[in-house]
This record gives sequence, C-alpha cells and structure tokens, in this order.
Amino acid sequence: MAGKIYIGEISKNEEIQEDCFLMKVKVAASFENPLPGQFVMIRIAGLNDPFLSRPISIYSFSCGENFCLIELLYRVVGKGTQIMAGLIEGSQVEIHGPLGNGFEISDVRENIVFIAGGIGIAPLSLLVENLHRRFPSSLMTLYSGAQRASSVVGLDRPQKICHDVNVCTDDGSMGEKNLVTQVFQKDMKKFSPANTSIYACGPREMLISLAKILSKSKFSCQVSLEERMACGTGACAGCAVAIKYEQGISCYKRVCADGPVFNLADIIWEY
Amino acid sequence: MAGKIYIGEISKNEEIQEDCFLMKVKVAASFENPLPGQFVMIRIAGLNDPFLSRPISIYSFSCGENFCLIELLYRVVGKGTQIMAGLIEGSQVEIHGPLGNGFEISDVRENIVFIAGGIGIAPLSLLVENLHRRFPSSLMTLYSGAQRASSVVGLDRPQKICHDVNVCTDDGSMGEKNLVTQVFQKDMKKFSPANTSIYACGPREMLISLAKILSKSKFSCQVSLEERMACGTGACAGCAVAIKYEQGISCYKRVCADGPVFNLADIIWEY
Amino acid sequence: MKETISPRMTVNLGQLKLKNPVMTASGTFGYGEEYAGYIDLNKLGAIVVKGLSLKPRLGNPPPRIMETTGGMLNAVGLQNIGVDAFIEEKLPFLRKYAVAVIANIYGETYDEYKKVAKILSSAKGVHALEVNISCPNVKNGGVIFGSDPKIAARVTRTVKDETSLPVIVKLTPNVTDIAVIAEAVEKAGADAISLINTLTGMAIDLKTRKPHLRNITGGLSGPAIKPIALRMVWEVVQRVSVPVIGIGGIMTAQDALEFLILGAQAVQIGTANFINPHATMEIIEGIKDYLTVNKIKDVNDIIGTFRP
Amino acid sequence: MKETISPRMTVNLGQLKLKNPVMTASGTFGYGEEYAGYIDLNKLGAIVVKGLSLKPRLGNPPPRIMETTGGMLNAVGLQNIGVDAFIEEKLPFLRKYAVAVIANIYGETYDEYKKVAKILSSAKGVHALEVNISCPNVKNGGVIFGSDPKIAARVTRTVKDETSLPVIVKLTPNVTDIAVIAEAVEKAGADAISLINTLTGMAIDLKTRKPHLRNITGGLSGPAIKPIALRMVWEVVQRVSVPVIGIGGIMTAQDALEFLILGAQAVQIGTANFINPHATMEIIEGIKDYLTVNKIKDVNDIIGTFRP
Ligand SMILES: Cc1cc2nc3c(=O)[nH]c(=O)nc-3n(C[C@H](O)[C@H](O)[C@H](O)COP(=O)(O)OP(=O)(O)OC[C@H]3O[C@@H](n4cnc5c(N)ncnc54)[C@H](O)[C@@H]3O)c2cc1C
Ligand SMILES: Cc1cc2nc3c(=O)[nH]c(=O)nc-3n(C[C@H](O)[C@H](O)[C@H](O)COP(=O)(O)OP(=O)(O)OC[C@H]3O[C@@H](n4cnc5c(N)ncnc54)[C@H](O)[C@@H]3O)c2cc1C
Ligand SMILES: Cc1cc2nc3c(=O)[nH]c(=O)nc-3n(C[C@H](O)[C@H](O)[C@H](O)COP(=O)(O)O)c2cc1C
Ligand SMILES: Cc1cc2nc3c(=O)[nH]c(=O)nc-3n(C[C@H](O)[C@H](O)[C@H](O)COP(=O)(O)O)c2cc1C
Ligand code: FES
Ligand code: FES
Repeated sequence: MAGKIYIGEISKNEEIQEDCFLMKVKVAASFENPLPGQFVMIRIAGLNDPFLSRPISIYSFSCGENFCLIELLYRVVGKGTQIMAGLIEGSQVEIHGPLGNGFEISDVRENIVFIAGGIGIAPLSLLVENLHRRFPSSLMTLYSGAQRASSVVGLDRPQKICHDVNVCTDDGSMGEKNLVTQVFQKDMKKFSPANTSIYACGPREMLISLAKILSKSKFSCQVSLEERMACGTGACAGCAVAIKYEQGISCYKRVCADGPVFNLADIIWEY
Repeated sequence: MAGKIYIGEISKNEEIQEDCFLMKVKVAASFENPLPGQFVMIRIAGLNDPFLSRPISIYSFSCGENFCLIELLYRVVGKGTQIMAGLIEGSQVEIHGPLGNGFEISDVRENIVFIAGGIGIAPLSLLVENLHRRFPSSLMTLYSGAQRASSVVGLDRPQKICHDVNVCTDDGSMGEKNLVTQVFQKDMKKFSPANTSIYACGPREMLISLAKILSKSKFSCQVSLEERMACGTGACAGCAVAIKYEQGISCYKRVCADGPVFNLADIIWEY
Repeated sequence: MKETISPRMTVNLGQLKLKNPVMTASGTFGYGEEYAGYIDLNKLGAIVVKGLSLKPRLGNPPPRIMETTGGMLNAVGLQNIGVDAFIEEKLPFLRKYAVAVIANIYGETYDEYKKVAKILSSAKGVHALEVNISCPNVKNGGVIFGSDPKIAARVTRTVKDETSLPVIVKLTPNVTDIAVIAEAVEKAGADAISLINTLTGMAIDLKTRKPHLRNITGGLSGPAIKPIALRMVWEVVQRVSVPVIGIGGIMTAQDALEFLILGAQAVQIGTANFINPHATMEIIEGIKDYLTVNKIKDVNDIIGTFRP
Repeated sequence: MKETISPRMTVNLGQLKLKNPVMTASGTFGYGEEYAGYIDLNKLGAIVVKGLSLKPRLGNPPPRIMETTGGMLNAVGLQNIGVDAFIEEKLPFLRKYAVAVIANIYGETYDEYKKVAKILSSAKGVHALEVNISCPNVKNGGVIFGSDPKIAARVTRTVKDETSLPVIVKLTPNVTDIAVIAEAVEKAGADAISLINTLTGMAIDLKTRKPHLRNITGGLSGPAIKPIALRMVWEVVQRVSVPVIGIGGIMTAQDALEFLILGAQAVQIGTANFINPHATMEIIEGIKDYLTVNKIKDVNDIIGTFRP
C-alpha cells in the first residue's frame, strides 16, 4: 500500500477561481493508478520551506506512455498552499503517492449521493468519474455548497455526469441560499437508506452537521477527512481522528493510513 | 549608502561553464547605478530556505526605461548557490543592493593591473569596463587564473578591453601552467610601483600569496574580499576581517560595510 | 461616512512608555545608524543597541556566522566600542530621533555590570537598560550568569542599585527551567524581563572537519527557534507579574502577534532585520492592520488573550 | 585493474554490533511496518521502535502536529499499543528481518520502567533497550526524569537491574547542562547514551488565539534543531566514555557525518523519514560514498576526528 516518491514537473498552475488553483503535474508513467479518495503529499523539490509536505487529493489523473498527469485542485488557506500557488510552470515538486485508502465502492444501489463543501469537491470529482464507468448518470445526485458564487469550483466534470446537480451558496449569489447539508436534508426522504450510498467531503462543520442529520437514519455515509499530516504513511501518528471502537470504547486512527475515508457514523467529533 | 530591496525576476540563468552560472535579473528602473566592486544580497522571494541572502558581486549592469538588468556570475560551491542554479526563468528573487564600497579609482597612472582568480573575475569585469571609459586599453593588463580550461569563465568582456591578457591554469589545460600570482610576479618588474594600480579578487590563498609577493614592494593593491554574510549592511558584525590599525594595533572591520574592497597591505591573514 | 480610526499602539513597560510594541533586538541593529537609510527610526517602539561592555571588545576572529536551517549561528563575541565611545560617538546620533533608546549591557564580573550601568545612567538619551545575563561569569568558573537563579538575581540587584532607569533583564534559554530564573530576577527588582537570547549551537565543516565558527559554538537565532521562544514566554508570563518582552524568530506581524497574544507586552525583532531591513516597519503596519481588520481599538486589548 | 572495496560500515555500541551506524529514531518509524514498502529494513543499522509503555496509551487528542520553520512540533502523547501487544503483534514481523531491534521504553514511575524493561528482556528479537527519560515523573510533581541527574541515574539503574540487554539512555535537551546528566547515567550503568530528544516548543493559532496543538506544548524536531543537537553531542562526547548516538535534524548523509565526526558512534534519523521515506537508505549510501571518495576504509576511522 506504500506510495512512491516522484519528482514531478508543473505543467500548469493557474487560479481558476478566487484563491483556488488547478495544478497539473507531470510524473513518470510508473505512477500507480490512484483510487478516488487517495491523495498525494507534495512539496517543493529540494527545499525545506515549507518543511512538511502537504496532503492534496487527486482531483484527476491520466496516463500516457511517457508520463502521467496528476491534477490537483486546491484552495490557498495558509503558507504551504500560498507557496504552491506561487510555483511557476517548469518548477519541480516532490510528489509522494498515491496514499491512503480510497472510497469503498459498494454494489449497485438505487442512488449515489455526493455532498461537497467547497474544495471538498476535489476527491468527489474523481469518484464521480470513476463510478460513472459502472453506474448510470441517472443514479447520481450531487449537492455542492460554497461560500459564494466566486468560490464555486470543480463542478465542470461532476455536473456533466450527475443527472441531478444542486448548487447552493451561503450568500445566495449562486444557486439556493442555504447550507449544503440542509439542501440535502430537504431531499433526504427521496432516498432509501438501504439502497443509497452517500459520499461526502468538506469542512469539519459541514461533516458534523451531516453527522447529526444522518445520526437517526440508517444511511451509510463515507467521508474523506482532513487533518494536518507529517508523514502521510502512518508512521508519525500525527493525523489522529477519534473513532468509535467496537466495545463502546474509542481510539485514535490515522487519517493518512487508516483513512482518509471513514464511515461518518464512526467518527467522534468532540473529545 | 543604504541599498534598497527589489523583487527581481530571473530572465536568464544558465550554466556557461562547468558549475558556473550567469543569472540575469530584471529589477525596477530605480535600482541605483552600481560601482564596480559593489554587490547585492540575493535570496528566493518569500522562502526561508536558504535562510540568509547570499552576497554576489554585480558582474554587469544596464538600465532601460522600464527596468534594469543585473547580471550575476556565480560558481556553485554549496547549498545556496546550488539552489540559485536551480531557479528557472520567471522565478522571483529578492535583490538587496547595491551594497558595499566599490573599488577606489585613482587618477591616471601608467598601468592598471587586474589579477583574477577563478570567479574573482566577476567584480573585476565591471571594473575593467568602467575604467575603460576613462583610460585606454593600452594601460590595462589582466592576469586570470583558473583550475583548468573548463573553469575559465568571465573573460569575454575584459579580454576585449585589456590589451594584455594572461590566462593560466593549474593544470596547463589553457594558457600557461602556473598560478596566477606567479605569472604576475614574473612580470612585476614591468610595472612601476608608484604609477600602477593593482586590483585583485580571488580565493583567500591567492590573495595571501599576492600579499606576500607585494609585501616588500611599494605597489598599492586593492582587493575585494569574501566572507560569510548575514545582513550585508554592517549591522550584524558577522563578516569580520582583521585589519591593521593605525598604531600597530588591529581591529575587525566588516567586509560588507567597510569593504568589500580593502587595501591588501592592511589585511591581517593569520589570527 | 465611514471613519477608520487607527488603532492605539502605545504600550507600557512599567515606567517606560513605547510608541508601539515593536523594538529591535540587541546586536542585530548596530547602533541604529546602519538601518537609518532604510527605515524611519522614529517609528520604532524602541531601539535596543548592541551589547555594551566597560571596555571596547575586539570580538571573536572570523568566521563568526553560519547559516542553519531556518536560522543562523553567530559568535560575534560581543564586539563593541565600549560604553564610553558609545556615549560619545553613537548616542548623539540616536538623540536626534524621538525614539526610546535601550542600552543592552553585559559584563564578565558583577563589578563590570555595576560600572557600565552607572556610566549609562547619567548619559542623556538612554531610556532603559537591558541586562544581558547570557554571558559567562569569569569569577565563577565561567558559569553563565543567567543559568543560575541566585547569580541572575545578584546581577539584577547590582544593576538596580546603580541606576534609576528601568531595568530589563534578558534571559538565556539554555536552562532547564526559565520560569525559575524569571521569578528570581523579578524578586531582585527587574522592571521587565525580555526573552529569549540565542540557544547555543554548533555547525561543522565536513571538508575540514573543523567547526564552521572559529569560536566552535555560537548562538542560534531566527525562525527555527520561534517555537522554543513562544513556549518559554508562555512559561514566564504565567509566573511573573512584571512586563515581558518576547524575542525569538519573529519575522512577520503574525509572529509578533503570537507573542503579544501569549502575554508579552512588547517584542524584539532580531535576525529578521538582516534578511529584510524593513522588517520592523512591516511588522508595525501588520499589527495595525490586524487590529483594524479585527476591530480592536487598542493593541493592549490583545495582549494576554491566549486561550489555552 | 582498479578494485573498489566497499568501506567497512559496522560499528559497535558496546556489546551491540550494528551493520552500519544509521538507525531510525523512536516515534518516527512506527514499528517498522509503515516503511517496509519503501526500503529494505535489513539494510538499517537498527530500528528503534515507537516508545512503549506498560499499558496501551491512547495518546493526545488532535491536533497533534504543527509545522514550524525547518521543523515540526508533535504532541502525539506517546500513543502506543503497550508492551504486551508489541511483543505479540509487532515483534513477529520485525523478527523476519535481520536487523537489530531496539525497544524504546518509558514510564511515569520507576516501577513502570522496571516492569516494561523486564517484560522486554525476555522477548525474543529485542536487541537493546533505549530508555526515554524525557517524560514527567508523576510521583515527583511532574518533573521530567531526564532533567535531574539523580532521577536520571535512578531510572538508569532501575532498568539495568532488570535486564541483561544493552541499555541506551536517551537524554532530553531541555536542560541547563546535558553533560552532567550524561555523566550521571553513565555512572549508573548506561551502556550507551543517545541524544537529543525533542526541544519543548509551542505554536499559536492567530485566528482562534488557541494553541495549534491540543496539548499546548509539543516537541520540536527536524533540521531547525540540528545545531543544538550537534552542540550537545559535542558536550557529551567530551565527558563520557560510553558510546554516544547522535540524533536531531539529520536529513542527509552530510548531517549524519557531522555527528560521526564529532564523536557519535551512530546516528538516528527521525523527522527526515516523514519527508523522505528513503532518507535512511540515502544516508547510508551517502556515508559510503563519502568514505570511498575520501579513501577511508572504515567508518570508525572518521568517528571523533573533529578538529576544533
Ligand atoms: C487527505 C487530504 C486531502 C486533501 N485534499 C485537498 C485538496 O484536494 N484540495 C485542497 O485545497 N486541500 C486539500 N486538503 C487540505 C490541505 O492539505 C490543507 O489545506 C493544506 O495542507 C493547508 O496548508 P497551508 O500551509 O496552506 O495552511 P496552514 O497554514 O498549514 O493552515 C491553514 C489552515 O488550514 C488548516 N490545515 C492545515 N493543514 C491541514 C490539513 N492537512 N487538513 C486540514 N486543514 C489543515 C490549519 O489548521 C489552518 O487553520 C487535504 C487534506 C487532506 C488531509
Ligand atoms: C562581497 C562578495 C561578493 C561575492 N561575489 C561573488 C560572485 O560574484 N560570484 C560568486 O560565485 N561568488 C561570489 N561571492 C561568494 C559567494 O557569496 C559564496 O560563494 C556563496 O555565498 C556561497 O554560498 P553557498 O550556500 O553556495 O555555499 P555554502 O554552503 O554556504 O559554503 C560553501 C563554501 O563556501 C564558503 N562560503 C560561504 N559563503 C561565503 C562567502 N560569502 N564568501 C566566501 N566564501 C563563502 C563556505 O565557507 C564553504 O567553504 C561573493 C562574496 C562576497 C562576500
Ligand atoms: C549577530 C547577533 C548578535 C547579537 N548580539 C547580542 C548582544 O550583544 N546582546 C544581547 O543581549 N543579545 C544579542 N543577540 C541576541 C538577539 O538580541 C536575540 O535575543 C536573538 O537573536 C533571538 O532573536 P531573533 O531570533 O529575532 O534574532 C544577538 C543576536 C545576533 C543574531
Ligand atoms: C512524531 C514524533 C514522535 C516521537 N516519539 C518518540 C518516542 O516515542 N520516544 C522517544 O524517545 N522519542 C520520540 N521522538 C523523538 C525522536 O526520536 C527524536 O529524538 C527527535 O525527533 C529528534 O530527531 P529528528 O530531528 O531527527 O526528528 C518522537 C519524535 C517525533 C517527531
Ligand atoms: S501523517 Fe503521519 S501518521 Fe498520518
Ligand atoms: S554581513 Fe552583517 S556586518 Fe557584514
């Protein structure tokens, strides 16, 4: 399950929305085909600033004979992503991956629901494309929320596939003015718990409110979590998430090696 | 005498000889016209690795209406210069300068002698060009030494100007097989101490042996020194060189602010 | 019409009032002259000058500095022109500015501290003393004054007895428990405490198998040490009631704000000056911007607002 | 025909013989499994496993880590599966490799150290114990075992009395005089000394005015601390005669060689593994290259060749 380390060359890195960048990185053709939900650790080749690599989901992936192209969709939120945003075409980055476990894909169901908050669309986009190889568009519903129209991002691909796309924003500048979890909640009765797969990714608050919404239901929901990481491989125990354990006791799992995809119901949010 | 800090954009950065790079940096047109012997402190814009700026002599300088072009000729010797060498076109660097005091230019003399060891040619090249505005080629003699043919660098401009150019290498792969100081020593009698200006730049060992050669003569010789620097402005007292003081006592001067050009005879090499 | 009032930036270090909480750190700003061409010295909270001793000091032979990851080592050896030459040659320049001047002093014996303090106390234009106790006590087998609470307290008292100027004691981080030292110097009369001085470090030249610094060891400064500085400031602010000045690896306004939030009344900017001569000005402006954006009217309202 | 003989890389830590001087640092290499897909564990000098306690430990709540300039803070809280589960679940995997396995142990009381040491001493496949004394002694007001020479010595003796395995004592750098602690644990029977553990640091989230780490403080590691680690190793090698293992910020073969030249018999690679899972292999190869280029036949011939 170990990833590999590649020296990648940036072939494109542009701001496609306010503070949101799409980076394309060329790596050797031996890069393992990633599962949706897997991620890479990225850092500037040969420099110690930023010191730690940053985890970014694989947003898109394609491979030719001579090289593979990894696409990363990321939002500038701090120092590391700021520096990433400043990298110009031709710059070299270290890419370690693919890492983590992807989303688990269960057998045909009546419905597949995707719930994305902001940049949380990144891993879901690849998942949508991937699932579409096996399931028809008609099964797929996407809920996507953002702060405002200018921060809606990454919908191009999934909205071409999903037959039902619901966009909402906090300020109503695009789609419904509402929280994405609430838009979903209104629709919930449309789906049958036993035959629906829900996949979600987004900010902590969104996942917490989704957990509340689903807590009394029988829906199963997989979420991709974020946590600060050092190693990305399970060695440092840094990226802990509290998980309900079999006998009612809890333990800390590693987002990188035990996740980043977890069952929403297993996650303990308050500790 | 304070320099200014500019964000420069690299317009060229190529290896022109083994381990030797020529970097061209575009800065705002307000960059002060540098004196030969002055230097800049350079670092990657916005990153803390390498942490300190590196001092590099101004090898060439030209200014148009919209921007100035600073040329730096540098040898890769360690981490900082290694990273500089890896910077691609379009990368941004912080350029702080011009700093330090240039060579003192005395009135017409019979001879002007330049002695360069390796990359020490960098500040001398600008000096040659500058002096040529006032003095004829016929006065100028250049001695340039390098380890081997493949490390001879930066002669293009000065050799077009100086009427007498003497190249030597440690292994004889180009020019005379000899040390540059010894080639000069053989010629020394050609020059009259009172009417000759000597300008030298090169490795410590070269300057020490030059000091010995000149110690019993009346030649005046200005040298540009190198020392590790932190501030480049005289504030940290890091770049110390021991200098003979008036009453036979010595003190430490700062290479950046009191130099980098010193009278060779004033320097104390052993402490 | 919307009015933006510039936030109040003045802070008090006991009797000493500063325009703003941003001062320069000793040994990193010369005697002010070197940076006067870059920034308006009047805008600084205070200038702490290079460490002064009774007699001029030659300093250590080179090499004196070495870069490390995210920091640098220095073994300048407290080179300085001596307290008399400072008063004669450097103070007149500084007096031209409306800025608080703090003289950083040190000695190798209690007596030297005493004499330097006395001389500076009668010099016009010195507003406070900062006592560097990170140096070896020659009479005491070379133990660092600042590494023993009793010795640190005695230096503090020695200086206090000689001066009516506010006395800031500057602590060394090379100790097991910095809060104990802080308590000792507070009890001994320190009007304020500044920390941290550099951590002792070393670098080796693989080619020559010699130390990179002629002095073998040197003081580590820069952002590499910021986490340690923050932790020590936190330990100290919880245990003393005199004002604390935070120092160590501050490069940006964000860094400075972190120290203020922890409870430091002011900060000193050291190594950052070397890399960016405008660092102090950018930090002052950055703190103001932060206050304005967060609608905080007075910098004092963020000091000590840390919520652990 | 020119023959290049590969340089001899074996080193001795007392009775413990290592293939080469490059080991992994505790807490940065899991129990070996995480990196087995990246490197050949057989090629390591030794694997030091994650710190083991008597009972399993949950560890601290997140956030547990934070990047700093040239380093990182961690407050994992010594999360581990406990000594029994280690023997049952993890040792069998490690026994498949021909590599020295060193169990890093810690406790909150002397008694815990004693019990953990005893249990591990009879486990097949453990080649040495490394005693982490950078943790608070709960019976002693929470003072760090490793910050007092007497307490450090007593822990050392406690462990020595329970085991015939070589005992390495790992020192904390958060002390005034590390050489005094080193001397004390040597006298108490330590077979080797490793240093440094992390420096205590802190980071603050400006937005929330809370600590970045849930635990408030954490341990600083990475290249930022290398100069301090080198200085401390230098202080210790001059004062003890047992083998010393250098740790702290080693990222490259050059870094490792600096510690060896100073006099460390071996080195441990910690945080570097996170950034580059191949770091240990590259360091081993880099040391070999250095020896070959410099025509040195045996790595032992460079140990302690520092010329201050
Ligand atoms: C498995 C995984 C996949 C991810 N995929 C993407 C992606 O596809 N696109 C994208 O834009 N972001 C993604 N992230 C989040 C991304 O890693 C962080 O935004 C980034 O590391 C922040 O770095 P920074 O230096 O810019 O911010 P910092 O200055 O380090 O921090 C800024 C803020 O972000 C928080 N933060 C820092 N690191 C993380 C982290 N790893 N996870 C969550 N919050 C963090 C900090 O606590 C702080 O509040 C992913 C994270 C994980 C764990
Ligand atoms: C005023 C001045 C002008 C200079 N002009 C030029 C120039 O035009 N072209 C050029 O190639 N170099 C020039 N140098 C030297 C250049 O600054 C160093 O080569 C560079 O800083 C080395 O950085 P590094 O990180 O690559 O090497 P490091 O890894 O820091 O060191 C490699 C080796 O170089 C030595 N070294 C490091 N810094 C310096 C320094 N500042 N001066 C001398 N030796 C040093 C080290 O001791 C070590 O032996 C100049 C230096 C000064 C002071
Ligand atoms: C080159 C240099 C010289 C210094 N000289 C002194 C000094 O004379 N007196 C003193 O108290 N501190 C001195 N210091 C310590 C600084 O004032 C400051 O405490 C330390 O560098 C940490 O802050 P920084 O990381 O912002 O640099 C010096 C630091 C450096 C880098
Ligand atoms: C995430 C993490 C966990 C650690 N856990 C332990 C531990 O359990 N026991 C121990 O003795 N040291 C532990 N350490 C300290 C390291 O073994 C090492 O001493 C320190 O990190 C310095 O080395 P480095 O800079 O190479 O990382 C840990 C360090 C890190 C970064
Ligand atoms: S990032 Fe190290 S265990 Fe997950
Ligand atoms: S580099 Fe700071 S005084 Fe010269």
